[in-house]
Amino acid sequence: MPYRLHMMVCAGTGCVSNRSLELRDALSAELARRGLDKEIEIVTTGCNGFCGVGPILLVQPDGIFYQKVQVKDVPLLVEEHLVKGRPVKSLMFTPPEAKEPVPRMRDIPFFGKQMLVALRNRGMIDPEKIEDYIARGGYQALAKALTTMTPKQIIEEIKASGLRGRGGGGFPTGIKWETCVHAHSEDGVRYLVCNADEGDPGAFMDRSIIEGDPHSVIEGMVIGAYAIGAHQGYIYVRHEYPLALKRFMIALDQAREYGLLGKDILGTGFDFDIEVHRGAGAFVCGESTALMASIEGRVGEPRAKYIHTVEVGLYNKPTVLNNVETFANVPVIIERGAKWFASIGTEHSKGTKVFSLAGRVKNTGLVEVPMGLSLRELIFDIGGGIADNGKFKAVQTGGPSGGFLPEDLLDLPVDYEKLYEAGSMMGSGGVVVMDHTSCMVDVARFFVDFLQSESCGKCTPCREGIKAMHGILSRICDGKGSEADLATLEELCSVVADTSLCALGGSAPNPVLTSLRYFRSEYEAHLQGKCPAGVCRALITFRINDKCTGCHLCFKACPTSAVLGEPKQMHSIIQGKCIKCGACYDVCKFEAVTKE
Amino acid sequence: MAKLTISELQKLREKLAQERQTREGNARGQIIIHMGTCGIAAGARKVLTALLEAMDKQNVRDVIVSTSGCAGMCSKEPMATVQLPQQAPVKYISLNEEKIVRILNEHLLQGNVVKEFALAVGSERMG
Amino acid sequence: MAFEPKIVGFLCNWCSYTGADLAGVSRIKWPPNVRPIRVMCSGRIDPTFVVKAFREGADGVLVSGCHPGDCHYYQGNYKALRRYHLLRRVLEQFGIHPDRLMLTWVSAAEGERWAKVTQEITERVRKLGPLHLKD
Amino acid sequence: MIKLRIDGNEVEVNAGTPLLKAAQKLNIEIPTLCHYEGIEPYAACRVCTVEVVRGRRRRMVTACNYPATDGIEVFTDNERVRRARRLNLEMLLGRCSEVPAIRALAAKYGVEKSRFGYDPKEKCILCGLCVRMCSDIVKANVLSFAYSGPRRKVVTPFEREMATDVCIACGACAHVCPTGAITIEDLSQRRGEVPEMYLGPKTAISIPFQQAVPKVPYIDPDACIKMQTGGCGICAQVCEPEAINYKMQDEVVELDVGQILVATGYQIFDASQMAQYGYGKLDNVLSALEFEKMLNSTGPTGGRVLTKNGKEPRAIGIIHCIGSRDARYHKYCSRVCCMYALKFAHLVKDRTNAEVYQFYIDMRAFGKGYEEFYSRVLDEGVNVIRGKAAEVVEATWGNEREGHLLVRCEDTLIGKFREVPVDMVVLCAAIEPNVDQERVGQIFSLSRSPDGFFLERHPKLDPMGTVNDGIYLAGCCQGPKDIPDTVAQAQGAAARILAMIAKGEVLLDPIRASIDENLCGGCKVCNNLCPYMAITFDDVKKVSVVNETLCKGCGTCVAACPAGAITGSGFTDEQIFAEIEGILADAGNK
Amino acid sequence: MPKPKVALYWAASCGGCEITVVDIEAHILDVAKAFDIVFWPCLMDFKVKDVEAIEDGGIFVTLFNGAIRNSEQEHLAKLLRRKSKVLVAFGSCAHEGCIPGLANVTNRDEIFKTVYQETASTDNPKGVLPQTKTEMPEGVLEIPEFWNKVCSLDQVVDVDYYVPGCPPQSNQVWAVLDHLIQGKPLPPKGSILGAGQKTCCDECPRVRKEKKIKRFYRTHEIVPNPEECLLDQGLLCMGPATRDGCGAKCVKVGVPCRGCYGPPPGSHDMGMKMISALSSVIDSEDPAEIERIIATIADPVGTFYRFNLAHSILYRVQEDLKEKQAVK
Repeated sequence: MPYRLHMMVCAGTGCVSNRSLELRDALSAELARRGLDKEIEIVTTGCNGFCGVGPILLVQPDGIFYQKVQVKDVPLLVEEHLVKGRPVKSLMFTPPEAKEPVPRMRDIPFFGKQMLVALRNRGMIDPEKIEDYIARGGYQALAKALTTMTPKQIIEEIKASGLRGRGGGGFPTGIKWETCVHAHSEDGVRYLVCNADEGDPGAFMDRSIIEGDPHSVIEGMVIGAYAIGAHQGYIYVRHEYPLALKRFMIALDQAREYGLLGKDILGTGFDFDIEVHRGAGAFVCGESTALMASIEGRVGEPRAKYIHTVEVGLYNKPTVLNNVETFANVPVIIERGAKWFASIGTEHSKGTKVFSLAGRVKNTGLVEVPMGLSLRELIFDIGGGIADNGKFKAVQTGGPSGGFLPEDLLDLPVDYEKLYEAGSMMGSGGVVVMDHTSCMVDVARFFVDFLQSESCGKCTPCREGIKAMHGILSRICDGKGSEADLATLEELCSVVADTSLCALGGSAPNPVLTSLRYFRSEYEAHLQGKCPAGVCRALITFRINDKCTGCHLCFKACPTSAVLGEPKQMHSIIQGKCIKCGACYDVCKFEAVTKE
Repeated sequence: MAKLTISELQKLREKLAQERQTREGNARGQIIIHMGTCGIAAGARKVLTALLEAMDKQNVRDVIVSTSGCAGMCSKEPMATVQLPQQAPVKYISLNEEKIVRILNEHLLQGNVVKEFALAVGSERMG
Repeated sequence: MAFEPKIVGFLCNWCSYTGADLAGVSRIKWPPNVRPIRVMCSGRIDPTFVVKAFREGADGVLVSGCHPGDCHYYQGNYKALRRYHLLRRVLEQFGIHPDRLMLTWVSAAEGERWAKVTQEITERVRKLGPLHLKD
Repeated sequence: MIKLRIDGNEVEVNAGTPLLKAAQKLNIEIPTLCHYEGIEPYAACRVCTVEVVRGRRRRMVTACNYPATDGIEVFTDNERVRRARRLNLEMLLGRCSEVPAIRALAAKYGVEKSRFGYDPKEKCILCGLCVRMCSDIVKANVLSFAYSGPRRKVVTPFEREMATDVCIACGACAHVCPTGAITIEDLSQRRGEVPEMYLGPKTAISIPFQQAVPKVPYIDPDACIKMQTGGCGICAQVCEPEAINYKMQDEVVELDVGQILVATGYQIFDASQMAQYGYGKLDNVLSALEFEKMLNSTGPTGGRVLTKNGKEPRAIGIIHCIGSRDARYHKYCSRVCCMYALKFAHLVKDRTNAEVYQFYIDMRAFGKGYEEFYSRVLDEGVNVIRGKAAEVVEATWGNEREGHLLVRCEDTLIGKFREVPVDMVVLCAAIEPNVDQERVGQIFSLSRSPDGFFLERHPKLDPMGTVNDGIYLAGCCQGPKDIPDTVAQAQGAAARILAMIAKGEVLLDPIRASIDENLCGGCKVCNNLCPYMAITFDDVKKVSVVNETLCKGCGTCVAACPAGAITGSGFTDEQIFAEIEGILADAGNK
Repeated sequence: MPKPKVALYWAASCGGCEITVVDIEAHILDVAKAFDIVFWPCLMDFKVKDVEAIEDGGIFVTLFNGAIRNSEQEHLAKLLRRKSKVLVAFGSCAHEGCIPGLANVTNRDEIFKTVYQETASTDNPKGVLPQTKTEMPEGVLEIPEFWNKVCSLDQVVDVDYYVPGCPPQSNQVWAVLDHLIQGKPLPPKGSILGAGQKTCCDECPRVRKEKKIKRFYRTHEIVPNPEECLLDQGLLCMGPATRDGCGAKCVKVGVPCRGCYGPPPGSHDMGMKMISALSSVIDSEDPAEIERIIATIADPVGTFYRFNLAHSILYRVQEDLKEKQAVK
């Protein structure tokens, strides 16, 4: 008997940490109790991307989308929806500004505006079941590639599709593969490596793809291997991704069992296998040469890439390194054709891109949109606008070393060139939205701090230069900056970008440079001793005005007893004792505490 | 599991896809079996089982089967509502295992309302 | 007349026989009850010889070779050792007290030890009394 | 060969040549910090940054590792390059503010003071030369980087202060360090020591001792960097005749010989077993051999008698019979000690003003002229105390607190207990069989006497022969003896061997085993018994066969043959049966 | 010319040797044709007095099977010796005592005690033991006297030839008989007929390798590899110490040789030879381990001397069993 309903329980890391597995078990127990377990199947899926509202539960074929479902909701849900057929409104998602909850997933703007290519199986399959992947057309592209196409044709197809590296650099994938094929290898050995060392804070598209659809990566890798003639592949996964690692291992075993990996793939005589290498979590190991050094068992430090890794890479063999999302795109291109893929996106940036939407937006999560979508659409339509009805100030794209883009660039179409020209980058697809409560100098300092601690420290400009930038930014935040500091910063940025050994140092000045370029006024304000966003503690003062009712809350909240005043009387702050923690500001219900 | 060949992969895909078609949410129509206390007492569970078995036998994968509560006419249970896209829903009454199969075949699959079991066309307003 | 046991000693050429010789050269007294027969190696000593000796009227038999590891022929004394163990079991079944057979290691330098060993078996067999197997 | 332009000058180099090398060809100087000839470029300091123009593309690259390609134009000193270097040097100056090398280079680019900090203590610029030297060249892998970003630093394993167990103290890291951040401390206790007879440091390559034959240096594989880590190799570079061979291995040489003279010598009793004498614990308690080395004019002290602190001793005690004539260790007399002890006394008297005390049990001056020498030494004023020393302890001597010893003993001639203060004690340790004496004995089928030395065939009639024809003994492997005795015995043995060679043939005992192929059933019981592998199996006849030239006639197979198919000539069953019958002829009937 | 006379007698044995004579099948007719059978109590009712009536040396050949256990057997052995030109110890019992000979590990008193007094099924309240002479009203009844030990035939009378085996293989029997029928010259006295000069291994097809025995097995303890030497596998096979001629029948079917053909020509004492051989290939140099390995041999005397105890150098245990008890 077929199942009449499928309950798709999201088991991405976000939802799992919101206890979706407990929810699944409760559901399953409830179904069994009611004798519905033969009619209704529970499927654990990968990440749906809308991690902010997890745990997510999708009921198919009705298409009803439930959010924030708790174990205690299970009896009600089963009784109402599954038995009586009445979807439960209280568990549905209500978009911002909307009055009524939206029952169907496709009607929710967050999902509606997305175009799923790399994430095509998101939420629809159980990532631990290869059968689910095959059912949705998985490995068809591999079959097609292996039987009807020559390696050269595949490379031509990828070139024609305009697919570019999704890991940050945006190098055309087809050309990379072609270069590798032409590179000289004494014994003919070539390697294919998948970079799953996703280090950008807040970015988790690669993790999500591996967790939700590991076979799409495997399929892409096998096709790539066939194209370049590699027989051994590696995937470099961060050790901080245990779930991704587990699911990928399961997927590898299944693919080997089905003859889709290993010796004589699909009976075509082509051999290729993948070895999993666990990275220890260094940000710099996402850099290709550092990553390869790490796989080889050496210290994960970059080396100069004057001779590219495509020619002399892993174990000194020609090596293709692509990231997870790039590989996930490959089967679709092979299956649906380069033409179709190239029809999506802009002139030089084809296809879709997965972004992780974070920061001060209402809907945070993972979204896949066509290239060329404007930042505004991304932030306001999909992201639902600024959280807590704040005012947009800046958006940072491309991870910690991406630049900050101001409001007047919101209509910038998202593609590799446009972002670069604006002083930022596509990066791996992180999008961090900042509102009026963010101080751009402070934010720049924050990211520079991250980069200085993640620098491997090998070359002088990256190690000493970023540290110097951090020192100057800190000085400015502390209100001790001078006009000369800005010039020094600019000079530093330029030399660090010019002379750093690898892209980490090369792109590290971006946050500083763009904040100087678009938000110079904030720097100048700091030089005058003011932090417009009221963030930099050295530059703000908390005061209590006459709106104070003497409720005494701030008195209780102050950790240093800097608030003076008897209950029912007006309070005041002793500035000498105040550590500017903002506790009084947060607890005050009468807007009596001010920040300036 | 023996290793797959190309043709086996295709076959496997077709088989697996069919089994999971419901998940895709593309349906030619929906049938709701009313399963309130009264309905179940009158045999709605049997009717549902018969329907699902018939669908399985005939490999019907694109019909949404849902259940709902009491339709309010407890004396006419078991009842079912069939809804095809862009058409008014049709309510059937006093069903049994044979009748539901006919409804499946004639109404859901061929689009002809089985008039002799039908109560009425249309539905009370929701909300 | 007190019982004087007759004991046949099978001695390897390199250690025990030389040791016995040394005892003689060194003028160490050892009981004349032990009547040595020289073989090249204790590994040459066939259990048949032992039963033959008993059959011919010996009250005891002494087998003596080089110390383990010191065999002139590397391993011969280990063969003697194994034969000794199995032979004891068989003698017992035949009703011959296994202590009538003695295996010992005497090196070429151990004249004193040779004297000690011969005294020991002589006393031992004396206690056991005559065997009387001669037809 | 490709052409490129550097600062407007054309130069022709091999494709792939680093720009730094290409520039050197034009005598264009490019500053470097992390570069060192012979070590793989690292491109970490970025001081060698130059600008490369290739078509429309301009980029900043490091000259140390950027490979030259055809047609590129390189600028080593334009404004962009100067700015890059200036700033990088300023950063380094901020880190290592008082390192002269950095200060000088920075000054060249107009930087006197860094805007990015001031640290007068830090000396390391993290160029990684030491790390690369240690891992890539020396291959000791002691130094490595730890931590990332600004916290990066060069560390020893687990950041222990002294990596004494892995550091081979080669000093190469200090040599390459451009800033003097690494210094080598001379902790002499850590030098590689030869365990026996140390008396001073030794290098990895040396002539073992002055009288060595052949007198050539050898490499101590335990101390050689090349052999330990695969690195270094400097001696081979400097040796003009190319005589250094690291691959030389211990060789097993197989020789067919007819006769063997065993002269495997002895070892010295380990005096540290007798804790009461403090050997190995007290600084100035020496073994006789060590003292002998000290007395040698080519020895570590040039023949001067010195205590550990380099001073001449005021008194020396020589204790006889350490481990010999001692029921707990060796009962025998080691025979040579009395005389060399007297020689020591004589030499000490000759070279120093020290008092010498001999502690003896019996003075055994048995050789020709020995007793006369004893008298002469007595005349020289050497004190002899009859009585074995009981113990040696540390003691003060007047106001000096350390480094003095007290020998306690009973002087049996005067019947009194005595304590003799000395600065140095020499222990006359016993001569004892080598540790592997037993194993060597097994190889040659040699018997050993109760003292553990090899046993001669006859103490008077054949003191150099053994029970095995063709194997002879000489020297201390047979028992303690002095040099004249050893020479005499060895010459005797040599004469015996030569006599045999002259004769040209040997008579073998006719004791052999043979197999009657008419009786052999082919059970193969005998096949593995033969220690000489003289028995093989004839697969055609299905019988075992004895190779009579290999057979030594032990008779094991004869005894073991269950079919009685093997006969041992000279010792046949029948012969032995007859012996048994004969020997027991007097045995009474029951 | 009258046919040469032939006699067959069955002393202390199981009778298998008699059957093996019949096992020569049709050749028995040739025997009958060639000889005049004058004494074969197993088959026909001959009387001793008839044999006594034959002149000394009047019988051409006597095939005597069975050991000598009692006075009657000894008497007949002596009688037939006197009457026969050629006396053949036929079969293992006559040759070397065989299974009856194993009684030599004990003595008459012990045997009587067990058989007539101690076994569970014995009903002998007075403890009566067999007497050679019994006074009855009708006169004195006499039965043969039971000797204290079992002897092989040649330990009682002079024997011309031996045919070994328990029983002798029928083809070998026929070869011997045929030789006599053909009237070929007789081999030297004391020869062993109907057997080879080598050992059972010579006829054994099994593959022999290095012998290194870590423990011994009894036949029920392992299923031996059908291709390999049984002794190599730890089964105590007497083949190496046993004369060939049987065709290695037992070992071919996986049963270790028990030694019925007796020692080969070079062997003075079959059991001791086997002990010597076996202990040579025991794989240990440690006395305790050697003891452990040896302990896996069940009943060494019964194993090594199953067929020739009576004929071995020690041939029986100490008569008075004093030491045997002392040992225990």
